[in-house]
Amino acid sequence: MSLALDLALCGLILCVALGAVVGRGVFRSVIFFITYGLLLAIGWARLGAKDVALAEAAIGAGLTGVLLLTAHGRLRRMSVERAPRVGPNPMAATTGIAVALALGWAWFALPAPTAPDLAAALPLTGMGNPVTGVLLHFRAWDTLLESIVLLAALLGVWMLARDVDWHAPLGLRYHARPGGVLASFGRLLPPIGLSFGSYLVWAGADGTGGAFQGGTVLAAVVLVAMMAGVLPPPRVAQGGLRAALVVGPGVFLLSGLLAVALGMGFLTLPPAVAKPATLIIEVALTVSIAVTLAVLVIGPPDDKEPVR
Amino acid sequence: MVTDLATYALTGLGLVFFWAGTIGLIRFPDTFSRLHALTKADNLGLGFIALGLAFQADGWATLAMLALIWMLALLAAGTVAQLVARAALSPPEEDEE
Amino acid sequence: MTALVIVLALPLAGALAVIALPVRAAVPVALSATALTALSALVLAASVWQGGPVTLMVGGWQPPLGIALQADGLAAALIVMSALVVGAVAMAAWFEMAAARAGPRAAFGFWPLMLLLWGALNAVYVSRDLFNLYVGLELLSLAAVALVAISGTAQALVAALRYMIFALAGSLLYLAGVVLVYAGHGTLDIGLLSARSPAPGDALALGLMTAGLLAKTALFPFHVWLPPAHASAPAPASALLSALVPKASFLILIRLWFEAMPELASTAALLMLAGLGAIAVIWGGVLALVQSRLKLIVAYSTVAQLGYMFLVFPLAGGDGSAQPWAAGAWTGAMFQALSHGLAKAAMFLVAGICIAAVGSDRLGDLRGLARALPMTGFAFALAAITLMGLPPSGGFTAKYLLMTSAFAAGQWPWALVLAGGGLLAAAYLYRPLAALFTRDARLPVHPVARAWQGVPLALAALAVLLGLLSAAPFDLLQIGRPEPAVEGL
Amino acid sequence: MTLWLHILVLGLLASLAGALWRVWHGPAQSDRMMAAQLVGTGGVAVLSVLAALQDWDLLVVALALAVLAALAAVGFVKAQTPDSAGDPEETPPPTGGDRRSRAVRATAHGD
Amino acid sequence: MSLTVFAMTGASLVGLGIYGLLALPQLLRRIISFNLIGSGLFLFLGAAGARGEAVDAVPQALIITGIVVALAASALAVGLVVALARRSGLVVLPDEANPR
Repeated sequence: MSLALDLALCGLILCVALGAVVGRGVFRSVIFFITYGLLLAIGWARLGAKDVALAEAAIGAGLTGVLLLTAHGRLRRMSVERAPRVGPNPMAATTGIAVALALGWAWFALPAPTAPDLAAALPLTGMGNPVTGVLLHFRAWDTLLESIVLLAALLGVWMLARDVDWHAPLGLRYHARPGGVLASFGRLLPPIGLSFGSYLVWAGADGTGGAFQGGTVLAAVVLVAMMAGVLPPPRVAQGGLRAALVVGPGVFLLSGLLAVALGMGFLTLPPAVAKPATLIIEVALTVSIAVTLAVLVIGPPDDKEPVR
Repeated sequence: MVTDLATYALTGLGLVFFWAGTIGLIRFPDTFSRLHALTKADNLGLGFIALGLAFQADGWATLAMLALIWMLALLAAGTVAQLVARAALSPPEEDEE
Repeated sequence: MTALVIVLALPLAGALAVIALPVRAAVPVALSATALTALSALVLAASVWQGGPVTLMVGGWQPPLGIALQADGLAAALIVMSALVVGAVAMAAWFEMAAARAGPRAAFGFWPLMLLLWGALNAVYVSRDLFNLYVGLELLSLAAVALVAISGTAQALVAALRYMIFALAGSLLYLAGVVLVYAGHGTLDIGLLSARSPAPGDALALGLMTAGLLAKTALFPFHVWLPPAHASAPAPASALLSALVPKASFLILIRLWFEAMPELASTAALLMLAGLGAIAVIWGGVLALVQSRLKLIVAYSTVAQLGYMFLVFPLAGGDGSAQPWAAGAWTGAMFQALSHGLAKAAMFLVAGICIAAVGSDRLGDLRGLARALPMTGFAFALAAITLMGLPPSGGFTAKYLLMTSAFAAGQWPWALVLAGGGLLAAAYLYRPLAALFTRDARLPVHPVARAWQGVPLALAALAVLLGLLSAAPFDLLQIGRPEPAVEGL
Repeated sequence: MTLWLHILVLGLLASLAGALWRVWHGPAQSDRMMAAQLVGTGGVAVLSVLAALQDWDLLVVALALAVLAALAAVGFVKAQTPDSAGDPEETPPPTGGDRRSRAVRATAHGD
Repeated sequence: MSLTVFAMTGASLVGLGIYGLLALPQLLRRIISFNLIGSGLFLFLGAAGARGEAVDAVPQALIITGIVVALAASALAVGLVVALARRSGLVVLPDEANPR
């Protein structure tokens, strides 16, 4: 029975992926991609990977979806040229099938699983959730670089602004009918989302959640508030915005350097202070992730759409 | 067990509402009636399923979560239905390439 | 060890500081972070020179749980070369921005992107963990794409998008290999992998990772993105992109084929890699010959010069690794990476000076420029000597080592490639040289500060010096080499 | 109970498949968007049932989906407004905003 | 057995994504294809990590990192696409086969 469930779920996942690739029309493709993220989150839940399911739900179904939908709406208005209609492409199909078959073969050829033993080391980190332990302790260098990757992408997006718009607020000039449904929703959601996101960060030490999961939920809430015209988007020059962007990686990096100054290794958190220190780093990271992701999706400062 | 019976009945009812919504979504002839069918049905569906699952809950926290989930889904669905309906009214709806 | 931490952390910390602080603080913060990091790079190289490879277990966790970082001789040499190039680029960018009155956007973005790019490079040079390398490569690619797009022209956006597509495809292919490695062995550490028991998926994993890294290194036939991308960026950014960025993915290839999975290096695969390199040398040279803009000539020359490095695979990899000529070939390829980095950065900085002086980099507009700016002309000529492989430059040492190994190994076709590539380089560099040094000046020349002109000159001189003083870098490169051969030059 | 919950999930997935049929067929963009919205609500339901089946912790994931349920649709209605940044409620509905007038408009604009 | 189903799904998603990447010129659809490839790989890795008696937490952490990195890359790519369309009206890369 359980297998039937997984088969049905995977079948649906493949169907929506197929719809996203072969369906005619970009809009259809984007909508299929959003449902794909949703179904994939369910798939991760089936695999018992709760933290991944959270991240996929928030990012795959939420942020990437809104990013693509917004971009599609703007492209439709801006582009003079339409994408040429393409027929089936045998070359591409052969390549895709070959890679899929190779991966499938590799699965059956895989040797018995060998996983590093976390059980002995995890208590030293003070974390009950092994995923958080891996992210913030064992592979802290990855996580630090990852938070900086977000910043690099944001700088890249900002570099796409026009010079005349540089001092304008980020994103488009969002507005909504005062007292309308959209504005009310933008007022109602943030308190709930803020408490839920904070709960995820706090719970992440021992249960499901963590800085990235909480940060993405917060980012989505901030995004809704901005698009509903409730929260005015900041400007690039605003000190508060830029401080929020760097506080997470900054605190993380400085804690790593502090450990070096105290004669321990880079990014070492001694077991005695591991838990509180991790919490501080996580809170700072959450703030940065939430703000970075939200303004990343909002886009560069853009005073008005060009008329073509 | 009475609680199990309640779960069977309520979740079953929820499933029926989901199906009703889906059938409406497939069968109704135009955008607005489809929208109508959908929001009513799937929120009742989710409500009954959450209620049915509540009888299996392992504590107050779980109950609160289930209630919160349903309320949030209601809020989202109501907002979305209203906004999408208005969006479908005003601009030219071309189905692009 | 502290020097290693500073080399890794300071560029990133500098970038964060530049973003957080008011705009007027950007240049002083960026320049001081650059200077301090460059200093620690030298200290790190000195300690590797004296004490052998410097290893760091991040967070104190040993692999397979944690991530190991290690600066061996090769990593230290690349870190020092990058520090020199970034230092020069920072100076040149400072002059150029002051001269050109850059818009607020570029003035804000360039510094943190440069520092992030540098931090990513250093992270990739020393990382021993395949997934950490993936994250490092992504940081590198995103910063590089942003630098290409910074000028904002439609042409630059097209180039940046094409670059982005190749970089993302390369990342995903690499990631596919990493996934298979972890699924098969439960570890991502290069050291642990070299001692692994072989699994059936290993060859597939290595193939996927290699294909992805080739796309990122712009080896033929994946080179199409490189010339427009490198030519569209502002000159100092082009210098970073061309001199440094492809070296990171090349280094990972070396780590995979020589350290993690050397036993999988079949002769056919090695020959194919070198064959693609040989085609790149010739084809890149031919395309460079027909360009009419200085930056495009220099960019196509990068395609050709990167090709030389791939000759290392059949000469020093697989069965060849135990042969007496392996050390020479391996060191030759690394010398090529180092000297090309210095010379190519010098050339792009020269192109930046030319654009500042006459407002264009078309060869016709550059005629006679060396009379007005003799230092710049001289810098270009010195860098050209290295790229052509003429003695006594670093490029000569590199090609000499590769050529003697090719003869010793009996693989003489590579020697033909080396000779042909040198002739092509002479041909495609002759055109800009002739234009620069001709007598009749075409356009009025804006004055360019001598200090600015001195920057590429210093880099080009270093590229030549690398050949004159090749013994020290030769020894440094041997430190921590998987199979250090006793044979010297 | 376990068996019933499995069946319940399968039934919900079947209902989602129906919604996906509408995503494929459209025809209007709003149809596709609303069908995706149904997939979202159904996904919340599936995750809640899975939580009862496997691990109550999964309710956190369901809650996250519920919080973000409207995000995509808000992005969609924004993109539909003339400046990509407005609110469909700002413009008054076309006079006699009923289906027929809309149908006329749709034919006028062509496809 | 269920794990095999998920792994095969992951492999097929990678294949589908590669098809989309090679066959579809519209840039937003290429970005979607990239995301399909990435998530397919993650699904494969997640299934592989769940094979042992205890679920391995390391792949989960890697996947979360990977998802965030993929979002960052997608955001920059989408930004580039919008900027290009605004500047030149293009939604595909010009002169696919042979630039200049």
